[in-house]
Amino acid sequence: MKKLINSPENVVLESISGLGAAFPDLVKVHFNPNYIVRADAPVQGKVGIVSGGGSGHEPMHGGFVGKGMLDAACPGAVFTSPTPDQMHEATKAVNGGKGVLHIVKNYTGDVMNFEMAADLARAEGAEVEAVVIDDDVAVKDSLYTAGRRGVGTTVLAEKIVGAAAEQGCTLKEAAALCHKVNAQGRSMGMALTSCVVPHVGKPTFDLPEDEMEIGIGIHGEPGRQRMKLKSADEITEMLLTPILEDLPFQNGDNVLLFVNSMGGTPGVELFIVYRKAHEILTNRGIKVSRSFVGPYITSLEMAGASITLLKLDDQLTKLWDEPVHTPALRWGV
Amino acid sequence: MKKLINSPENVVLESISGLGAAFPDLVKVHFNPNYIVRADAPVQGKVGIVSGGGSGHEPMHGGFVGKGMLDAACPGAVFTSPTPDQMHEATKAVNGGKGVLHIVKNYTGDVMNFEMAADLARAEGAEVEAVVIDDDVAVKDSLYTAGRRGVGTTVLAEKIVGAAAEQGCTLKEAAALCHKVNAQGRSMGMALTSCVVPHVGKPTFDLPEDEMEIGIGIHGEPGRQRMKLKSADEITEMLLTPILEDLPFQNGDNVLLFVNSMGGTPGVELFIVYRKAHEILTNRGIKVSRSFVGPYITSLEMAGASITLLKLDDQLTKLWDEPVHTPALRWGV
Amino acid sequence: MTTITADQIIAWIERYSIRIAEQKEFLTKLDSDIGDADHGANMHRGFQAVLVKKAELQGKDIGALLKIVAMTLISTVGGAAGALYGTFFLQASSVTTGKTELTPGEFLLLLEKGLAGIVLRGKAAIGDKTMVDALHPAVKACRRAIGANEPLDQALAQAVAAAEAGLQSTIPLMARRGRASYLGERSANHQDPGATSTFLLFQCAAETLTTNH
Amino acid sequence: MTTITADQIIAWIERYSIRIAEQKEFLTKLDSDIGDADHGANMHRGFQAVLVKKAELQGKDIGALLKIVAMTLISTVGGAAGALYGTFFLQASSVTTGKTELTPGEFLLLLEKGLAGIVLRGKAAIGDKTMVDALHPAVKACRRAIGANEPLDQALAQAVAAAEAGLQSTIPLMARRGRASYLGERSANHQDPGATSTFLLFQCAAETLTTNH
Ligand SMILES: Nc1ncnc2c1ncn2[C@@H]1O[C@H](COP(=O)(O)OP(=O)(O)O)[C@@H](O)[C@H]1O
Ligand SMILES: Nc1ncnc2c1ncn2[C@@H]1O[C@H](COP(=O)(O)OP(=O)(O)O)[C@@H](O)[C@H]1O
Ligand SMILES: [Mg+2]
Ligand SMILES: [Mg+2]
Ligand SMILES: [Mg+2]
Ligand SMILES: [Mg+2]
Repeated sequence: MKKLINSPENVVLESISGLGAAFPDLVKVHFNPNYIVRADAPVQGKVGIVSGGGSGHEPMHGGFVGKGMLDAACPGAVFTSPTPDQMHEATKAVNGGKGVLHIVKNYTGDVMNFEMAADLARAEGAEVEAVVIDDDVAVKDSLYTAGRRGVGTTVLAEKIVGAAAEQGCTLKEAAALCHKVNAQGRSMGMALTSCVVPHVGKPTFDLPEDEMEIGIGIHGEPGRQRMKLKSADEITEMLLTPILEDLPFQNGDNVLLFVNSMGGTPGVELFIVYRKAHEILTNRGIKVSRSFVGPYITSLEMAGASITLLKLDDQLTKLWDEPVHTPALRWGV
Repeated sequence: MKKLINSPENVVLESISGLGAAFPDLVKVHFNPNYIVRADAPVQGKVGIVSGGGSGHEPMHGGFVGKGMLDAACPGAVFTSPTPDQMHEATKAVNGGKGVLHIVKNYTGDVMNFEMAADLARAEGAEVEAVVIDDDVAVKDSLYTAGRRGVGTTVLAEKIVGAAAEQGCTLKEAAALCHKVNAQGRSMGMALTSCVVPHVGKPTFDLPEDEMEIGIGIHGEPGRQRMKLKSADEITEMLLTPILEDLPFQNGDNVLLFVNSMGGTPGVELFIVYRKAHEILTNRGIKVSRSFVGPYITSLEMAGASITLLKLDDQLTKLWDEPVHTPALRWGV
Repeated sequence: MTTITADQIIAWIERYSIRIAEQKEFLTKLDSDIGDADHGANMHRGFQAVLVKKAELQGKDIGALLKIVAMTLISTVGGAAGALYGTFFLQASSVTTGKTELTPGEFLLLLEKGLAGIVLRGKAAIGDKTMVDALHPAVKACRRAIGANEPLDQALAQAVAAAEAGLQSTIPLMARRGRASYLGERSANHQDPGATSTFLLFQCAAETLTTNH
Repeated sequence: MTTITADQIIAWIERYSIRIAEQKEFLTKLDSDIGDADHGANMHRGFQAVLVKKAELQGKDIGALLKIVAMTLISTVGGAAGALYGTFFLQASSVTTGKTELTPGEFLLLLEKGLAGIVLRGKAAIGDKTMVDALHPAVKACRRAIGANEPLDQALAQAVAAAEAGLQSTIPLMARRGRASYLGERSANHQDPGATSTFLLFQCAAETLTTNH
């Protein structure tokens, strides 16, 4: 295992310490239980937006705490959902009197722990809503399974709902908006390499030099299918086609195209994928009116990429463009 | 070789196409010769700022083209300096009547090709100045060598000089400011893994599981020294100590601390390095007044990190804070 | 009639903490194949935190000490296992409040409540390839044996056997709950990590609850 | 007295383009050890672009055709090699304008000018572990032989031998110019890639400039 770490046990603690030291004007890091809040939390009269999940997906979620996005993030151990006490404390810390929205990625652990946290907070009289993000078309949805995973759309939901909260929407409105973003967003990812979970010390799976995994999630798990390595254009097509069919996205739609690095894939390659995705969409009469390209929801150092497509309307577009000021995302301010 | 590419020959072309497609409001991509200019170039009455170098360092330089930073970037083949005709065309395209500054990283190829381009432009009557960035303390400087390499400080110089140009400074002032940033910036980097140059198809060097390279540049070249893998804290100290001694940075200084990923090192690790660097500086009475953390000057998918320290004064701090709107860097707008 | 003392419950928890430490790599290996390679680390983190609180457990009634175990797991494990094992022990604690020893029938109630909590929380049915596949048959074996007034050591021996059979039954299954379900058909031919840790829990129960320490 | 025709110059350039294609991997390997693994690709890209223009070269005087070679290299190679070989051919062109054939003395002048251009541009001295270590002795050998009125084929044979000796001499050296200089002591015990491509240039000259095609 080759990583810039001191010990597997301290990865999360030291990393969020670093985040806090780097951006003291934006975030405050609380330890034991661990959570990251806006430096000015709680913001009175504003709905609090809380997310969280296992670590290893940086900048998500800690890097998205700040004005116009999250009020708090709860980092779990690497790839392990955080615990209810973290979420509960974070919820209390950001409740400015208008209630708190939990944005939860659809993983059994995350969902159950957030449920327990919401129960704790409600027992103390707080108003809490939770919206589960499940946008990964690689996973077949069914009542009898855990359903789809929450992946790239989570980041877009955090930005858009964060903007609405900043503008003073109610908790109900925030939850409805988050459901809407989730309903209009679809994602799919692939891996060229496995990642190495620090406490494991070796790759989660072995992938031969000439093979790739298609339909992966963000936890280093194998994908739906392993196959021979293909060209960037073919891979882009394989990721985008199921996304396009699933909603479906149609001729005339406006979309936000989000091409994401799984961590180890550098910018030069991401833009090759972006180029092909843009071409496919344009050929179908779908207008890419917003673009988002970079490592925003990662799997440690995994090489690979995911594509997220969000159908935009005026409301979503305006909220996407609203100012945001977080360690990892900043514009308009 | 596992990369999201179509063919080694097309990497640069397709990647800059993607950049252009993603950010049509910010940049225009010109092919043959290849260069990327601000969508509104030339800006009349503004000094043009041009940089360039081999590709594979994304987002540098193409991702830094836009308001408040570069007017144009010239991407060479991967790790190969661009050619004088690219630079010459880019220079013409951004000359708004106040002359053009070339920001050149100190590599023999870059320096010679930019010299030839400046000769061509001057022969046509354009006012051109060039400033060479050479901030890498890993390389011993001497009159009888190629001197230090240009690394992380380049990005900071592009931001700061870009801001000054936006405010209407003269070419002479821009050049003087660029010299100042270069004089006050120092960097050092290390690698955990080699990168794979696309047309080579295999790692530039082999690095055993338990070893690392210290004092690397950004072209996949081996470093000054190979040694046993150490902890993140020890590595941070090894990078920062020669930087601190070189200028030297002193108790009471204000600095910008830039912790950079070489491409394959994810955010979670970068902040572990940041944390230790911040601690070392604080212990020495050096105040980190600005922070910059992420993959901004990379070596393809190389895992590793570099640290850049820039001594700040009011002028540099204000210019750093000025609005910038480029594909890879955006704030205040 | 044999009873189970609070000290035996502590011994059970302690033995299980050690067993988890021993089996950490194996559990993680199982979770690498069809999950995210953290089940061993998760369980180990939680039960090490429980071990640290051993002094606090001593002298408490069973409900109180199980509540400490539950809260410690809930606040240190995370993931599916944290919520599920935390719920198991929280429910187990709710029916043992104030008790310093348990009759076999009371111990059965503890298990029943724990199982019900896990099912309510995780909504898994038998055959979904989860810890329920080991837990449910183990509880059922206890229910039968204790209902038939068989001695506790025999009841627990049968529970261990049933848990092991349940664990084996997960191997061919395609997962329908939890992270392994994302793998679809690729989840088959792998043993479920959570069912494995549940089997170990019964194994440790059999080793500790029927002898005095 | 033998002269060198424009067609022979074209044959030289063409032969060299093929040689570079053959030696591409080797040049890149040398540049991996002490540079950035692109010298082979750089030279190949440039000379393939020259080959594409072969029809344009034909019928031109030597100065004009060398100028096309120079400009093509300058605009396609990049890196140190692009600037340096580009300068070499640009300078070579400047002293051959209008000429359709070259006497040995004129050919020597071409080399002298090319060398001077490279030294002016790159500021490397002998012993800095660059292409100059091959180029300088090769030009010197020509200077002596042609000055002594030895036949051109012998002059070129001696130039090749001198270039090869110069190339070998780079192996133990520590680089003081170019990218290899960043490696400090680690640059020793490696053959310089640029000196190698320069040696090949003379090798191809000897193969093409002394026979008629
Ligand atoms: N809905 C569920 N009901 C019961 N058990 C479940 C459920 N989901 C997952 N599990 C169990 O949890 C185990 C995984 O635990 P762990 O790896 O610690 O958590 P995570 O899946 O969050 O990484 C699985 O092997 C399975 O036995
Ligand atoms: N200043 C210099 N003068 C002469 N030759 C040089 C100089 N710098 C580099 N070279 C030559 O250029 C070669 C490297 O060329 P190449 O790899 O194509 O360019 P780059 O170093 O820009 O990647 C070196 O092997 C060396 O012979
Ligand atoms: Mg997990
Ligand atoms: Mg190069
Ligand atoms: Mg797991
Ligand atoms: Mg080179």
